[in-house]
Amino acid sequence: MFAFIVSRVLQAVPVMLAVALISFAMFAYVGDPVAIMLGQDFTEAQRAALVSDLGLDQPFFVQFLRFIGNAAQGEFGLSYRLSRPVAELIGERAPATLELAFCAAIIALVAGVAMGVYTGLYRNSWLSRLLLTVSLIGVSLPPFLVGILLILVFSVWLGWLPSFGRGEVVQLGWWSTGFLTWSGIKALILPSVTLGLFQLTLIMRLVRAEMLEVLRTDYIKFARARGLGNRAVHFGHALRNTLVPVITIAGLQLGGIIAFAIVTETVFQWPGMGLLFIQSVSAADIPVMAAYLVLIALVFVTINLVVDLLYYAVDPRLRIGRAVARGR
Amino acid sequence: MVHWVRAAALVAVLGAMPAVGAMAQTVRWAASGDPNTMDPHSQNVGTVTMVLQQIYDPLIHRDRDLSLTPGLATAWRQVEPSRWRFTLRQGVRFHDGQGFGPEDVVFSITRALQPTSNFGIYVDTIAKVEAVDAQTVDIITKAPDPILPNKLASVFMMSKAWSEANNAARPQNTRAREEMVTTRNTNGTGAYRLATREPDVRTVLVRNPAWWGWQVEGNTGNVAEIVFRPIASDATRIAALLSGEVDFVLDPPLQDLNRLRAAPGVKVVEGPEVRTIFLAFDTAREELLYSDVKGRNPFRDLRVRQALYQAIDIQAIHRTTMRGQSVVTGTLIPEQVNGYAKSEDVRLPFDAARARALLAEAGYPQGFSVTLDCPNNRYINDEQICQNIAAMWSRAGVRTAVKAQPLAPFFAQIQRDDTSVYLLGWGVPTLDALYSFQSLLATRNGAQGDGIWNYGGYSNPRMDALIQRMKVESGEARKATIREALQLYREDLPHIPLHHQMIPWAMRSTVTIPHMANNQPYFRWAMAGAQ
Amino acid sequence: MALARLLDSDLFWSFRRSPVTVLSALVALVCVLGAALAPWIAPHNPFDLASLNLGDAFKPPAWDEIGEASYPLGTDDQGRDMLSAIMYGARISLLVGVCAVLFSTLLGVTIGLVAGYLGGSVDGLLMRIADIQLTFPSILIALLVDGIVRAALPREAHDQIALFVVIFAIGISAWPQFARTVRSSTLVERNKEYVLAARVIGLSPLHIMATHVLPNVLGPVLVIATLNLGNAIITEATLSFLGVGVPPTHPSLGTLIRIGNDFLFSGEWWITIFPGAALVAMVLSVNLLGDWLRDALNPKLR
Amino acid sequence: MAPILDVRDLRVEFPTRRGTLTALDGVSFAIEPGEVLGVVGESGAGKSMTGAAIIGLLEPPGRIAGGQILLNGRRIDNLPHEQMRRIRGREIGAIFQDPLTTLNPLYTVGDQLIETMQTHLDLSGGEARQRAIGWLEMVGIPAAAQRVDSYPHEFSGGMRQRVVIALALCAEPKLVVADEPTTALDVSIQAQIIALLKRLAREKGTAMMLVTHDMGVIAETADRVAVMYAGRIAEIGPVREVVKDPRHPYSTGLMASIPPLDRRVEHLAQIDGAMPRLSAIPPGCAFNPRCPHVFDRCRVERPELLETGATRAACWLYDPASEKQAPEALRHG
Repeated sequence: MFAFIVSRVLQAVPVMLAVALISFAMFAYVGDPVAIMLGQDFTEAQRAALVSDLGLDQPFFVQFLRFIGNAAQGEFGLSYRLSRPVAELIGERAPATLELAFCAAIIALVAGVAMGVYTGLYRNSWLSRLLLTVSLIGVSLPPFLVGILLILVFSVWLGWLPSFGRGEVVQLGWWSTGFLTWSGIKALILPSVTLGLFQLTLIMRLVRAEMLEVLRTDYIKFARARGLGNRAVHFGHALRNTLVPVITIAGLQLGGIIAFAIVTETVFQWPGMGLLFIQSVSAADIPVMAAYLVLIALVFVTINLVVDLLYYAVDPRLRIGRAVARGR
Repeated sequence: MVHWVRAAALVAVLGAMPAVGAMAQTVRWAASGDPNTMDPHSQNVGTVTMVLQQIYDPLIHRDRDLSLTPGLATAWRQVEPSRWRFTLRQGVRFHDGQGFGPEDVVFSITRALQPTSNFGIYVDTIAKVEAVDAQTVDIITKAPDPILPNKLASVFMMSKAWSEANNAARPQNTRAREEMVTTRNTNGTGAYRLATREPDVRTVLVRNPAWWGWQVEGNTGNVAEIVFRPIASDATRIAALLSGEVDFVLDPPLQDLNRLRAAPGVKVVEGPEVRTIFLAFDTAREELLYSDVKGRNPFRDLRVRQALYQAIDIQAIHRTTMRGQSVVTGTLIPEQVNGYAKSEDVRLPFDAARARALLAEAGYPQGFSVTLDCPNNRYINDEQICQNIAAMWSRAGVRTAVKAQPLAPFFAQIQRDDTSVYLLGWGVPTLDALYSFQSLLATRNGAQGDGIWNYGGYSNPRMDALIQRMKVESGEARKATIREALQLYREDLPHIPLHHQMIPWAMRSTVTIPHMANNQPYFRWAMAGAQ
Repeated sequence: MALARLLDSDLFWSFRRSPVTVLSALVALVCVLGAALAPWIAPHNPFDLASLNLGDAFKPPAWDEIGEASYPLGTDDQGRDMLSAIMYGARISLLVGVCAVLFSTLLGVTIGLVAGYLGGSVDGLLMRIADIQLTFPSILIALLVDGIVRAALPREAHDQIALFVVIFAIGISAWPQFARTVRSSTLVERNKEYVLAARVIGLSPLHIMATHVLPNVLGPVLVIATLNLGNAIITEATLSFLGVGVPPTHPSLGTLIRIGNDFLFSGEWWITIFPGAALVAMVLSVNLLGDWLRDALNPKLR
Repeated sequence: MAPILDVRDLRVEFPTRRGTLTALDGVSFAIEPGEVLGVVGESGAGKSMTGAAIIGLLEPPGRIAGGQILLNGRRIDNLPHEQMRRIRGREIGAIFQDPLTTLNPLYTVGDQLIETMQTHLDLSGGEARQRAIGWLEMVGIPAAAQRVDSYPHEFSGGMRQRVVIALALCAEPKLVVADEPTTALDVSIQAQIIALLKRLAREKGTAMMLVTHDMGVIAETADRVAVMYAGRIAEIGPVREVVKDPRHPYSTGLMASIPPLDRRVEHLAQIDGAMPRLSAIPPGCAFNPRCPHVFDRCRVERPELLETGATRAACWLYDPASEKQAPEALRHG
C-alpha cells in the first residue's frame, strides 16, 4: 500500500516539474515582465535595477529553481492587475470554484450513475431511449450555450434564479461559503447544472456502456445461474464491477469540471479561479496565470492519485503488484 | 423566440414589484470593469475613479454640468500668475474621524507628484505647495497655469496622518510587485465610505452621514448603500438588470438599448460623453509595419491619410453600429471642452471615388495592405467600428486586417509604438483642449505630459509651438491659439476623427442618477426607492 | 457489385431501419456539403471585406417582412450574410474538427501499435503518459498549447499558423483513447504465429502486424473517431467562444456564437440562434451517427 | 423412476431481420436422477443453447418457442422470472466453461459461496461460512480455511474451476448443467476436474448434463450421450453403444475423431463440408448434404429419433418404411 502510494507520488513529480517549467517560462519570458512593470517612462538604470531585482540576469536554471522554491511555498509574487499577492487572490477565489465544482460533480455523479445504471439495465424501455436521446443532445450542446439558455429561461424569462454571482456568502475563517444562505444556494443552481450537465451525460453514457459490458460477462451470467436475485446481480455484482472504470472516468470528469469551470464562471460571472484566470489572461497578468496553472496541475495530480487509491480499494486485483493493467 | 422576449418583459414587470425591487435605498450597480485598486493616485482610469469619487473629495468638485464648484476648497484665485491660493473648508473630517487641514493638501498633491503616481498630467505644472495658514494653501506652478483648477478637480485629498501611519506616503505602484494598504482600504472625506472590498466580486459603499456636503444645497441623494458588482459579460449584465438583480448599469451595450427602453420598470438615460474616438496613423516610420508596402510609409503622405478619411462612411457607422449613440465629429475635442470651435468641427465628406483617386495620385492605384490595431473592450463597440472601417478601406483598395485585443495587451502594444494605425478614444477630464493636444499631438520629447499618448509619432514644430502657448496663455489669446491648433489638426490629418461617444446609462425606474458627460455617476445626487 | 454488397450488408440494413440515423446522416451530409462547397455555393463571400456594406447590417431573415431574399438568414452587425457566414464558419469548424481527429487518430494508432508491440517499459511509459494525459481535460490542454504558442511566436507568425495550433491543441488531447484500443488489439496479435513467421523470413514484424491489426481495430477506431469529431468541434467552439481559438479573420461557428451572444437580448436573434443551431445540428448528427455506428459494429450490443 | 429432467420437443428461436432462426428444433431427452448425460457436437450444434434453455438463461432475443422442460415432473420453461430464479442454483446448478471469467473478481470466493447459500438455504452467516470452507475442502482446495478469504485472481485456473464447481453444488441441487467445464483448462488439469465432477456427482447423487465437444471426456464420464447436429439431436443412447457402435452417420464420423484427445472435434476430416448455418438448414435431414448415405427421402422429410436397438438415431436408414430406398451401404439394418 505504502509502496503503491510512493510510486504514484513519484510519478506525479515529473508532471508537476513539467507544468512548473511551462508556467515559469511564461512567467519569465512572456510579455516581457520588465516592460510591463516599468510602464512607459523609465531610464536604462531603472530597467537594469529591476532586471537584477527580479533576478532575470541569472542563469536559467537558477531562476527556475528559485521559481520552484517559491512556488512550493505558495509564493507567486503580486498580481500585475490587482497588486495583491497571487496566493491570497487564489485563496479567496478557490472556495467559489471548489463549491461550484463540488455541486456540479455531485449532480453529474449521482444523476449520471443512476441514469447510466437505469439505461444499462433496461436498455429497451422508452425512458431509456428518451434519456439516451436527451443525453446525446446534452453532449452536443457546448456548455457555454447551455449556460446562456439557462439564464434566458430561469433568470430572464421565469425570474426564479439569479443570473450571476454567488449570492450572499458566509465567511468561515478564510473559506467563504454559499451553502449557508438561501441566496447562495439559489445562485449555485444554474452554474452547477450548466457545469454538471455535460459531465452528467458523459458519465451516464459511460456507465451505461460499462454496465452493458459487465452484464454480458460470464460472472454475471454465473451469478444468475446461481439463482441470485436481480437486486444482488445488478447492484451487488454488476454495479460494483462497473464502478471500477467509472471511478477513473469520474476522476477525469472532475478534472474536466474544474477546467470547464473557466467557461461556466465566465458566463455566470462566478467569482472563482476560472474567472480570475480568464481576467488575468486578458490583462496579461502572468503571475496569476502561472500560479493557476501550477495549482490546476496539482489538483489534477491529486485527483489522479485519489483515483488510483480508490481503484486500489475497489479492485482487489491491484493489491498484488501491478500485474493487471488499469481499466480499459 | 418572440415568446421569451415577451416573457422577459413580463419578468421585468414582476421584478419591478416591491418584493424584488426596492430594498430600502440600496442601489445595486453593475458595470463591465472592476476598479483594480482603491489607491486614489495610482490609476487614472474611469473604472477606478467612478468608485473612488464617492469616497474621496477633491479640492474642487464638478457640478452636474461639469462646471467647477467648491469642494474641500471653498474659494480659489490666481494671486500671482504662477500662484494659486485655495481657501479650505473648515470642520471637514476624514472617515476615520481626523480633521482635514492644509497639511493634507500638501501631502496629497506631493503624493500625486510621485513617480509612481498615474496622475502626473494633473499636477505636472506644480512646483510647490505651501500651507499658508490653517485654512489657506498656496500652489506655485512652474509657469503660469490658467487651467490648474480644472486639473485639481481630478486630484483626491488623502489624510497625511493615516497614509503615513499605513506606510502609504507614495502611490501604490501597480506595475511593481507591491501591495499597499491603499490597494484595498480607503480613508476619504467623501459622501460614502468603503464597507467591503472584494476585487472582481463586490464593492460595498455606505453613506457617510457626517459628510460636509449633505449640508450643501443640491446634494439631495438618499442612497444609503451602494453595492457595486462587475459583470463583464454583456448578456449577463443585461439579464441581471432585466431580472431585477441590479438597479443600475453604467455601460449597457448599445444593441440592447431598444430592448431596455421597451422593458417596463427599466429606463435608459442618454447623453454625450466627453470622449472622442479617432484613428491615429504612424506618421514617423520610414517603412510601415505590417504592410505589403516596402521601403516607404504611405501614411506619411497627406493624400493617403485624406483618402482613408474620405473612404469612411461615418454616417453608416453612426446609424448602424452606434445605433445613433454617437456624435459624428471632424475635430479633436467635443463641445463641452474649453476651446471647442464649431467652425472647426467639419468633416471631410465621405467620397469613395475621391478616396480611390487620392490613393492613385499618391502612387497606390492598387492600394496596399495594413493592419488596424484595435481594443475590443475599451470603448463602445470598438472592435465593430474597426471592422466597419476595415470593410470601407478595403473597398477603397486598402486591404485592412483588424487586430482586436483586450485593452491590456492593446495598450502594451501601442505603447511600444508597435503599430501602423490604431483606434483610440480620448476623454478630457480637465475639460480643456490642452489636455488633448499635449497628450496626443505634442512631439514626444521626454518632458512630462508631452506626447505621452502620441504613438503615431506625429511631430509638427508648429503644433508644438501652439501647445507651448496654450500652456501659458489665457483669455482670448489662448482661445485663438487653440483654434489655430484645431485648424492645423484639420490640415495635417494626424488622426481621422470619428465621433464623440454617447453614453447611455440604464437603470430601474425606481432609481434616479443624473447622467454625467464624464461617465461618472455621482451618488450624492442619486435618488432611490421613488418611482 | 461493391455497392450491391454494401446495400445488402448488415450495416446498411441497421442504418435503414433507424429513421433517426438516416435523418442525422442527411443532416450531416448537408452540413458537410454546405461547408465543403461553401466557396462555390454560398450566396456571398463573408471574408471579402470589400463586398460588405454596412447599410445591409442587421437585416432579418428573408421570411421576415423587412427581410431580403438575397440574405436568406439575415445579416449580422457588419452586413455579412448569415447563411454564408455559417457555411464558411462550419467549414472552419469541420476542418479543425476533422484534422484534429485525424491527427489524434494517427498519433494514437501509432503509439498504440508501438506500445503493444514493444511492450515492457516502453509500453508502461506510454500508457502512463496516456493515463496522465487523460486526466487533463482537452479544453485545458488546448488553452495551454494555444497560450504557449501565442506567447512563443511573434504575432504575424501566429496568425498564419493559428489554425494549425488549434488543430494540434485539440488533437493532442484525444490520442490516448485510440492508443489504448490499438494497443490491446496489438497485444493479442503480437504472439500469433504469423508475426513470428514474419520475423523469421525477415519482414518487419511491425509492418506485418500493422497490416493485420489495423483491419481488426478499424471498427472501434472509426467509432472513437466519430464520437471525437463531435467533441473536437465543441472544443473548438468553446475556445473560440473564449476568444482564443481560430483567428477572427476566419470565424468558425464558435466565433459566430460569441459575436451573436452580444445580440441575445437585442431582438436581432438570428445572429445568435442560427450559428448555435447549426453547431448543435452538426454535432448532434455526428454524435448520432457515431452512436449508431458503435452499436452497429458491436453485434453483441444488438 | 421418474426422470429428474424431461425435455420434450424443445424449440428455441432467434428472431432476426432475415426471418426467424431456429436454433433448437424438436430436442427431446430425459435425465434420470444421478445420471450423467453427455451432450456432444460441433460448435454451434446447440449443446450450450440446450443448457441455457434448461437453466432459463437464454440470451435475448432467443426464446423458447415450443416444447416443454420438466424438472421433477414440474414444467419450468414457462415459469415467471422470480420462481425460475429460485430453481437456479437450488435445484439446477450450473458450471461454465472459463473459470477465469466465471467468478466475480471483486468478491472473495467465500463471499460468493456464502451469498449463494444464503440465497437458497436458511443459514446464518457463521454457518454459511463454515459450509463454504467445507465445500472448498470438498472440491480439493488446500488450506480452505485461509483460502476462503482469497479473491479469484489469487487462484490458478484449475483451482478456480474447483471453486466454480463448489459454487454450482453448494445449494445442493439435484441436477447440474456443466457447459464445457474443462475446455479452458490445461490438459493435465482436465482429468482432475472431470474426476472431481464424477466423484461429487456420485457422492451427492446429483444428475448432470455434461456439455462438451470432447468425446474423451464423455466416454470417461457419461452414462448416456446425446449427439447434436444443427440444433437437433442426431443420436442418443448409452455411452458405450454410441462410442463403440454409432448408428447415425454423423455420430460415426464424430467418433472417428476421438483418438487425438487434445484436438478439437471441429476438424472432422472424415466428413466433407461443414455444419450448415442456422439460417440455411436444408430441408429434410439437416445432415443430408454431408451424409455419405443420403437418399431422396433425407432431402425431403425430417427424420424422427428412431429406435435402433441400444440407441435412438434420427436417421431414415433405420425406418423400415424407407428400406427399399436405402442404399446397400446400410450396415446395421
